[in-house]
Amino acid sequence: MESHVSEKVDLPFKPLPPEVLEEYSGRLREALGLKRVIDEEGRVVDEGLMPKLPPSEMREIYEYMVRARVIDSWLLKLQRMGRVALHAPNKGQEATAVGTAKPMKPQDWLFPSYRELGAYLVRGMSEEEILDRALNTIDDPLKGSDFAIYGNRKYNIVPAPVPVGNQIPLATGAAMAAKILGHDTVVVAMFGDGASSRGDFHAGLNFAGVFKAPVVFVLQNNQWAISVPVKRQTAAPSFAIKALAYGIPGVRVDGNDVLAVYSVVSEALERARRGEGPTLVEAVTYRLGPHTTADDPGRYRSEEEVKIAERYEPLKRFRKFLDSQGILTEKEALQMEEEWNARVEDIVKRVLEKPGLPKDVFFHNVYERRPWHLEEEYEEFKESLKVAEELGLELEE
Amino acid sequence: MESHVSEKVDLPFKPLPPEVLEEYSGRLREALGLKRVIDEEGRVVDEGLMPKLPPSEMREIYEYMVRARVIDSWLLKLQRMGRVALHAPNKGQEATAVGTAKPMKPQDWLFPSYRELGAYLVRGMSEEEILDRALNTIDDPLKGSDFAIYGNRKYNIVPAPVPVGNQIPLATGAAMAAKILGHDTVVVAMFGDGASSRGDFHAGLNFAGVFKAPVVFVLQNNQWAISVPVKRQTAAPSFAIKALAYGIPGVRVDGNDVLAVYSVVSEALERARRGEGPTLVEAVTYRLGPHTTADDPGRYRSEEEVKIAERYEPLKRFRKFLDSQGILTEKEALQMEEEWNARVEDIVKRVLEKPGLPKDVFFHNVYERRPWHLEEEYEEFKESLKVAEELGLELEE
Amino acid sequence: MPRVNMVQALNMALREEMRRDPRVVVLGEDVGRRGGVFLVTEGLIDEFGEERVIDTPLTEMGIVGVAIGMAMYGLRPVAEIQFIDFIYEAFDQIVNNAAWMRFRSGGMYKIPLVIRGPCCGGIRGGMHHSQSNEAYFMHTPGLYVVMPSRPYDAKGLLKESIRVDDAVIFLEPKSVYRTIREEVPEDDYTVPLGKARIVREGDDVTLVTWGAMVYVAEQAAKIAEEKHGWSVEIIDLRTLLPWDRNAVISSLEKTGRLVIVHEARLFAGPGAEISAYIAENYIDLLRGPIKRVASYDTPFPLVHEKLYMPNVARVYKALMEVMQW
Amino acid sequence: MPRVNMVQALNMALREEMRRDPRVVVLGEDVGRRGGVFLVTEGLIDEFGEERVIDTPLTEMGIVGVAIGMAMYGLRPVAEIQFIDFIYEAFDQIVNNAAWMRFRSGGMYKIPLVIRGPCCGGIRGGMHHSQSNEAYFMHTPGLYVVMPSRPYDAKGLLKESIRVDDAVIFLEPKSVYRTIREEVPEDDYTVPLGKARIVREGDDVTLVTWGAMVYVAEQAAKIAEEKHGWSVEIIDLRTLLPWDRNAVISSLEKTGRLVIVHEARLFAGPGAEISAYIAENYIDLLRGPIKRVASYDTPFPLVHEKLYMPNVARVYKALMEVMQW
Ligand SMILES: Cc1ncc(C[n+]2csc(CCOP(=O)(O)OP(=O)(O)O)c2C)c(N)n1
Ligand SMILES: Cc1ncc(C[n+]2csc(CCOP(=O)(O)OP(=O)(O)O)c2C)c(N)n1
Ligand SMILES: [Mg+2]
Ligand SMILES: [Mg+2]
Repeated sequence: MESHVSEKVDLPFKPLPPEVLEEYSGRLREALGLKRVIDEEGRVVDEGLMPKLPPSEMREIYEYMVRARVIDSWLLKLQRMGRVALHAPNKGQEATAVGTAKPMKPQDWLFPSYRELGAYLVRGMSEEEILDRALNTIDDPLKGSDFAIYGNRKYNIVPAPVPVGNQIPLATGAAMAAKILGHDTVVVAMFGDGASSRGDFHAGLNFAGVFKAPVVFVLQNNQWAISVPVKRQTAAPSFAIKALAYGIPGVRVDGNDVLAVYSVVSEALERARRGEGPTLVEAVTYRLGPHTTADDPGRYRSEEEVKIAERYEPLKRFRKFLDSQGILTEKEALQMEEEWNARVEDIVKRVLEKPGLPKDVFFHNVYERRPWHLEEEYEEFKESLKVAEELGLELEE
Repeated sequence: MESHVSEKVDLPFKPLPPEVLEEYSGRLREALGLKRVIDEEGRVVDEGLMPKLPPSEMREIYEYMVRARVIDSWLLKLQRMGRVALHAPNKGQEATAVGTAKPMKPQDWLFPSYRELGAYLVRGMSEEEILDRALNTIDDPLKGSDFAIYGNRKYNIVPAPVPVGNQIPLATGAAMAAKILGHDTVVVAMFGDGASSRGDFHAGLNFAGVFKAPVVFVLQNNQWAISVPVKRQTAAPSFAIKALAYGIPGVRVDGNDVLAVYSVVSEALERARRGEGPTLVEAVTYRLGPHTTADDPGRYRSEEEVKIAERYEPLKRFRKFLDSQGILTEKEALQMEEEWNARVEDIVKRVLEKPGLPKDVFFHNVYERRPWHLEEEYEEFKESLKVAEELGLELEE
Repeated sequence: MPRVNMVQALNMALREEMRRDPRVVVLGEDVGRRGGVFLVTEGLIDEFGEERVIDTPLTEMGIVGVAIGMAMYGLRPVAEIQFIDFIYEAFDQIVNNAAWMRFRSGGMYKIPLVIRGPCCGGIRGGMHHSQSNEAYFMHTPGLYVVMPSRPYDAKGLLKESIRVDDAVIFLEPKSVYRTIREEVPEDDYTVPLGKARIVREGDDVTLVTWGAMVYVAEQAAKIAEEKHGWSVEIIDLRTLLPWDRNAVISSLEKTGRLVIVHEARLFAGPGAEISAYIAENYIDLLRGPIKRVASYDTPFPLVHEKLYMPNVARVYKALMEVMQW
Repeated sequence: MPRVNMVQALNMALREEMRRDPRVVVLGEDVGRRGGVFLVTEGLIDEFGEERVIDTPLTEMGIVGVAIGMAMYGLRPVAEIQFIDFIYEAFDQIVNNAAWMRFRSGGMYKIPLVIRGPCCGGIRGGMHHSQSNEAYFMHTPGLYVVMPSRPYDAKGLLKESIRVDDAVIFLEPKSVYRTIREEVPEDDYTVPLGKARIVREGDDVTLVTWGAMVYVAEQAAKIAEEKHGWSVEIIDLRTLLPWDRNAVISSLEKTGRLVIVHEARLFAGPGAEISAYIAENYIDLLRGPIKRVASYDTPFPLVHEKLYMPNVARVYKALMEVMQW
């Protein structure tokens, strides 16, 4: 039997050795600092953290952010037209979504939340697929299951749970599985500041620490959980500091600085890939839009606040940087946005024409094989459609 | 509308101010250190932390520890005799239980776990009541509900939940209520290292931090959660460090040093009473006995380990101190233990004679008023007893 | 008497109870400044302040756990679950502490707690904004389970729920929140738990239902009446645990036929208990077998929800079937 | 063929499946060195190592959540809940992820997961070491719910549960763990989910039950036979979701009388579905009303548990009642 006497019994009745204090002092600084590559004017403030990317990739990153912004605004429009059940806008958080997904490898897995359009695009999901999903066309890959979520096994994107945060232990479990199977896979979980309060966050991060799972947790601190401000979510001075509770590093990064997010997440991915375990990344950002299309932020936050936050808006900021570096002029950037807008408009038109999902779609994908009682219910269902027809009842509005 | 623009929107895009780093560096040191008043030989190592108690109270504290030890061993015996369903021995953890409960005021509330005999005694519960409970006599205050738990409203001791840790948010809620009602009440929650992994720990400490609830969390790190050692419970270097995740102080104390526990808990109680909010106390201790009477620790830990741990055994250690201070000689201490043993033996005899709980006891205390279906079941129950009698069936063994 | 919708009626109930009893507090996600996502708690924070209208961190386990502690200590908390679909994180707290603390403590501690939140479908809410999960709570002794179908009952039942000394799961069919308006007294009245309401008298079939299904039942009954002249008695149970056996039996004495309609799923659902209980104990009253109409045993789908839940065609079909006897 | 008890049979099942399929892993509290508190996983860590026999931190939400992630990624985890009474912290994970991930993802992800643990009373376990909570899971589509009553079935059902591509709640009546011994093949066999077992044939009454109640039923049947000459057919359902309707119907075709016995509580309990379903759809087969015998609708008490659970007297009484018809 492995005895853990010397490290475990003797030790606890002493203060922890000075190396531990030192290591954790370093971690504390990372958890309370703020990593940035460029400031809000797009000026480089930390050369050391600058990701080594060719101009073409910088441009590409910007393009993903634009595409995220464009499809976001189309989803908003379609929701107002009554065609989309609900949309959770990601305006203002594009840098975190794109900066997180960009350094991931194709075999890596993403467990997103419901506000990550930029990340889906980076991993290969097209605007058409997003629209098929949002409009629940015949091609909806999730077959009309729930709103505001996106995912596809093809891209290793697991559709988000609407219950906030319960994907977090799943991400840890997937990472543990990858490790057990010896795969070169890192798992990324994305979620909000509100999610940090859930039991799932606690379990997911704790297991990840104990089992050194190859997983990166990206907490998007967008300052609000619907109407609840971060100070009501936690009394801790940052979210990154929560990492210390799980024996893992926590890094606080400017989530509106796509280059900083890219850098910090890259490093965390590499650590995980090297077998050094998980990291919690707190990306400090701001939700510029409403929580969802069902929300009315005027009830709980001032326009003044939003105006201040707009100073840190990630697209403009990155655009200034790209312009100053001669990678992309403001004019080219504008043109790029217009082009994508036009392209997406076409796609929207096309997708709006598609038929919807069949009436019996929800009888599928409950089990691998339907048990008899569900089979019976399916028969009753089909008869009830006939009754409705006989009665001339319009069952759906 | 209260705008939190300046502190909330402007700030997050900057590193946290240096005062925060400084404050948290101090907290980190407390969370990774180890507070002690006496060493394992009973020698004073930190005069500053020595509680200012008259010799009579020191003696009294020792007496509580002895009583805890004595009733613990009787419960073990009674379990082996088949009279007690299950017992979770507290041998080795008496200093934490007594040191925690002693500085509490009568109006304070205790939410214990299932291993806190010393704390019950300090708060006024008698050996007789403990035995009534354990033997489920007619006087069992908890009416035969569950095993291994003790509590009584009289002493503001809430009976523990057998599901580990789910009392923690209750403690926070009671503390919040006391604060709302303006009462001078502090709430204490006691639980183990294993409990720290539960969602309830996370929720309870987080709410306490956010609402500055007057609550003290005493985590008894006894190195094991049944067979799971602390290194499998968390990758963090201590449990006290978890406090930082909730913006509250965390203090690591030698849980086998009753004076240190007393001091640290006193201070935490005072902080809470002054309105300064919660504290997490990690009391480093060791479970010398089996997890419960149903456990077989030989399967997962070595005798060698237990032997080493015995060096830190809290009664002997405190006895040495008391002897060295001329408060209580070793001989007097021994005599005290014998006296209590004899006293408890008498009580045991008496309690063993008492009748058990009535057969229908479980039909009570489900609701304030039984709903009709339960009333119907109650009638059926009474009839079934008659049927059993007619059949000559002995339903209980 | 003002004509109000259910949201307003619930708001009245909370406000009145908070005025009447300083121990009543409200807590949950977004219940403060936001007034709840459906505005049930609108304005309460202005009248009662942050100490009694408490915006919480995002954890149902925490909300319910903390509320239980408050209730033990002496407050009478009303905990909002933003959508009842999110209650499962709190399941351990509900079962082991809210429902069973009285028992565990030998009757020393009671838990006067209301856990309330919007339930049920009909607003295109998808898997997690549509559920009717009352069956899980009905199987948990120590709880009351309540679901009003109209503003008057909502106010009276919520006030009563706040006053009883046991934990109440209070489910509000959100599709009714703003669609039904009726006169609701501004005075202090309560509706007792465990008492059904006869929505519509009839002699041929008894239709037992609750929540938003009351309205579907009414439509189906109207068609049945128009088409066949059958008169359907509709009973709105209002409380599921305990349910009003007497109301159902009295009705069956007239009709001898029973249809149970609920939005919860069929299998091991709430109707199973009612159906089993009646058939086991009152078979003599029945001319033929009971019929349940329920949502199908699949997760709640975003698309085609009106086909998934009991609809007029399905209820009508069930009425046809029992009228064969 | 070795004569083994249920703990050994379960251990055989795990060992065989882990040998057969490297994707099978075991995780939970104390499943490693300790071998589980009932020794169901004894010795597995020696054969398969710490990577496949994983002692976890103390959180059921974590154990189940992590196991779901593992299952999605490609493992076939068996998660142990130390006592099934502690499963409620994981309820959100079970409902929203284990049961509904397949649906949520349009069929793209499956969850081949077994959540197993000791259930039920009879060992003086009190409120939290005694529960039979299958009803909560039966009302949750996407799950299978299984409860063996004897070693042979335990092994075969567990092996089958590990192989199916949906999540299975596998409940082990702990009072049977060491009391029943029988011959269990060392070969690879499985028992299909959804198929009942005829424990004892009979013509007068059908008694449907499962888990440890099979033995109480057998005793009561014996008394009924001795005293009155009635022959009782006992059906052990073995799987509760889905339950074996055909076995029950075939039996009722002979007997026309049905008693359902379960350890779970009565109200909205597992028997309600079976009783309601049969009375609603097969009334013609019944000579008289169905009778359910169940634990009472209170928390599980430490004292007098044998009076609280269905016992021989109560089952016998029920048989007497249905034989009146
Ligand atoms: C378990 C659960 N409780 C409540 C909700 C309702 N709800 C949806 S989003 C949300 C706030 C989430 O905040 P955060 O985690 O910060 O993410 P954000 O929306 O800001 O991106 C709430 C309370 C939910 N979806 N799930
Ligand atoms: C929720 C829950 N899961 C599992 C158990 C079984 N169990 C009882 S005690 C225990 C270990 C508790 O460890 P810890 O919190 O360190 O307290 P200790 O027993 O060491 O005092 C476990 C796993 C339980 N009681 N509750
Ligand atoms: Mg947020
Ligand atoms: Mg411990």
